Amino acid sequence: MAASEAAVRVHDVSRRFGHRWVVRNVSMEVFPGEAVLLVGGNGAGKTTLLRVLAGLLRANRGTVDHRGMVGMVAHHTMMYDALTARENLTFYTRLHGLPRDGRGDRLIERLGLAHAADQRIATFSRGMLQRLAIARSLLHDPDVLLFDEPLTGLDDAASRIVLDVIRELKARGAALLIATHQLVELVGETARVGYMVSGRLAALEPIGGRDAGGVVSRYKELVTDGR
Amino acid sequence: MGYPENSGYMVAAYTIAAVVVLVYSVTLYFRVRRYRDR
Amino acid sequence: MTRRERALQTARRGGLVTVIALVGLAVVYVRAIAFTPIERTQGPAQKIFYVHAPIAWATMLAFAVTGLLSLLYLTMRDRKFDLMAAASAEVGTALGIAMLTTGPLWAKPIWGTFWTWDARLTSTLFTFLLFVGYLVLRGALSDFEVRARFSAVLGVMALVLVPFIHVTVYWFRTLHPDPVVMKPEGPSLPAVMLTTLLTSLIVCTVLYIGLVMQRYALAVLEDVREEEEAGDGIS
Amino acid sequence: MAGNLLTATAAIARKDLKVEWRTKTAFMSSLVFAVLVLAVLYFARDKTSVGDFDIAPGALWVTFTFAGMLGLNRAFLLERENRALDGLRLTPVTPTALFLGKVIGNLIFLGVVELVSLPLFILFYDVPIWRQLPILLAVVALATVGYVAVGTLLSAMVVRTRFSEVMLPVLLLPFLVPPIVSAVQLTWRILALRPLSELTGWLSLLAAFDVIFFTLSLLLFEAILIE
Repeated sequence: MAASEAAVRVHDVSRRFGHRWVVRNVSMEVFPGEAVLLVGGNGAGKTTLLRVLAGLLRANRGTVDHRGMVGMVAHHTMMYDALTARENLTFYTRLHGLPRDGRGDRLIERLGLAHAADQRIATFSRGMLQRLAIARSLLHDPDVLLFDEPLTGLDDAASRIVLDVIRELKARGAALLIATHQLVELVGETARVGYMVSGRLAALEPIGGRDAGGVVSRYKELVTDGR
Repeated sequence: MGYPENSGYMVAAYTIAAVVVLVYSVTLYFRVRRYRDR
Repeated sequence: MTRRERALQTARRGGLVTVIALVGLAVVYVRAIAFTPIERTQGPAQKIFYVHAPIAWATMLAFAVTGLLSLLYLTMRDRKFDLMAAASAEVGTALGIAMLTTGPLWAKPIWGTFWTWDARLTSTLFTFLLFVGYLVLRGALSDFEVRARFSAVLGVMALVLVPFIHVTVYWFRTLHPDPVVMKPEGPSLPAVMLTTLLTSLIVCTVLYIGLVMQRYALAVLEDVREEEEAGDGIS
Repeated sequence: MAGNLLTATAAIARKDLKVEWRTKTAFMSSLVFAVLVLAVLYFARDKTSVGDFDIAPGALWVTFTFAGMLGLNRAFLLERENRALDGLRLTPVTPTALFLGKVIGNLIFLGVVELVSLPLFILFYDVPIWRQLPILLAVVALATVGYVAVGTLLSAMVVRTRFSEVMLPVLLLPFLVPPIVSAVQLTWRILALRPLSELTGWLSLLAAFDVIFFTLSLLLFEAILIE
């Protein structure tokens, strides 16, 4: 792991909506080939922090800089129901200014969606949409990947495919930041865990061999310290 | 006198203008006062 | 001095300016009614001009200020300009109501119909509706940053539109033969009438300034309360 | 860079039209609206006192304006579905390309609605149109460009409020005065076979409005996208 060269560096970032500070003074780094879990209750600021990192939201204070391209998989698919899976990916390929070298089709294949490539995504299940969203986020070979609840609403088969992709991305040296409640499946893939408590990064530390239960109890500890 | 007898319009216009201006000024004053007591 | 105290001070000063303007308005009323001669051909209704024209001027001034402040906000991103722009828009709309009521009351006796599509009356009506839209847009946006940016965009667009509306309405108007005999301005005003008009213009401008100071102060006070209710900030 | 702008603009316009072609909801509602307005205006008058000639220009432009307004919101409602706008903002697509893509999409959409309702207009109001068709189409194009540019900018804002359907007309109508009044004046003179010299005044106003407000809307569009 190239210790010095972080893929994404966040320095003292804060963000507010109206007068309410939703993310407060967060500083962190994610290194290439590493997966960092971001855990925290609803409203702890996980999604907002991810959107600031993705560049969708401006940081009101502090700075975000990332080396290379960013890809994001969020709760919403960011695609068009009336278009087919292939058409959606072709559209994004064009927007990225990428050559139409069949990368979309390869990703559709890789994520097990070949059978539905030419169906409108309005007909897709939650799991299929999630996998297509991952395909969309990988079109431009990003160095940094942000996942917001990637496994929610997925059946076992779909979860396995997504986990395979996460493993593959790590192996290829991408930096992954995953906000999730599904600890059991993802803990095995994680190097470090970030604990978000009411907008602050209470702790960012190596997982230290903890299992899902261990992470949850650590989180509870931090919440009680915080109060 | 020779000029048309239409002072009624003048009275109406002057009163309406005064009412609008006064009503707005007074409501504005009370809207601000609500923040003064604390 | 906290933001709240400064706002309360502005409000007090604005209140004083408003009172001075209201006294001035009373003076104008007395002067116009009792000490300005009745125009021979148009009768007493002509005196509505001393109130309608200055209020129309103040209304348009208010909207122009909103447009300029919107431009300033977009370039400087300072919330002060946004709150001032909103204050000026509301004052302009309030004065606009007086403008749009006294206008037809003046048009009826002088031109024969409550509403003639005279270029000035029509363009002031559309400008008024434009800024009612501005206030409606502000009302529909809860996040104050989005509200500031969107209303600034609309403010700038409105500023550029007003001259277009005036030209359009003016060309539209003069192409149709004017059905009414008398032109509103009539002969150039004799001195005594002119001074009444000028004093009224000054009074209405001062009134606008007093009202906008108070409304701006109110906007700041509301913002401060909203901030307090939102809880703790950042370290 | 310019290449990317063109491909992105084209991709966005194509996608808008493809989605619209698939769903046709906005298109059909605009078209039905146009037919209704034309019919109502035609029958809602005493033929003896109000000749075809006097009402035709007004009827044509009321139809185009309101049918157009129905279609304008759909462009950005499309991006709100599944938060597709986030997806666009994650790509290197600039606000300019997004604005131009949306404007072109809207222009083509409205152009088709106008072209389909024009024969109906001719059917209802037997006005001598054939010889003057080129100049009339030019005026239609000029006026439509004007209000579509402003309408696209305003609808980008309005779709983020709670009641966008009502809000757009409220904000847009004052902006319609210059282009639509000019268009009606020009249409009236064209149908009356008046010499070109009588058209130049209104044509210059219409052209000035288009240039100024197209540029202004383009420049201000970015301020709307920032989150």
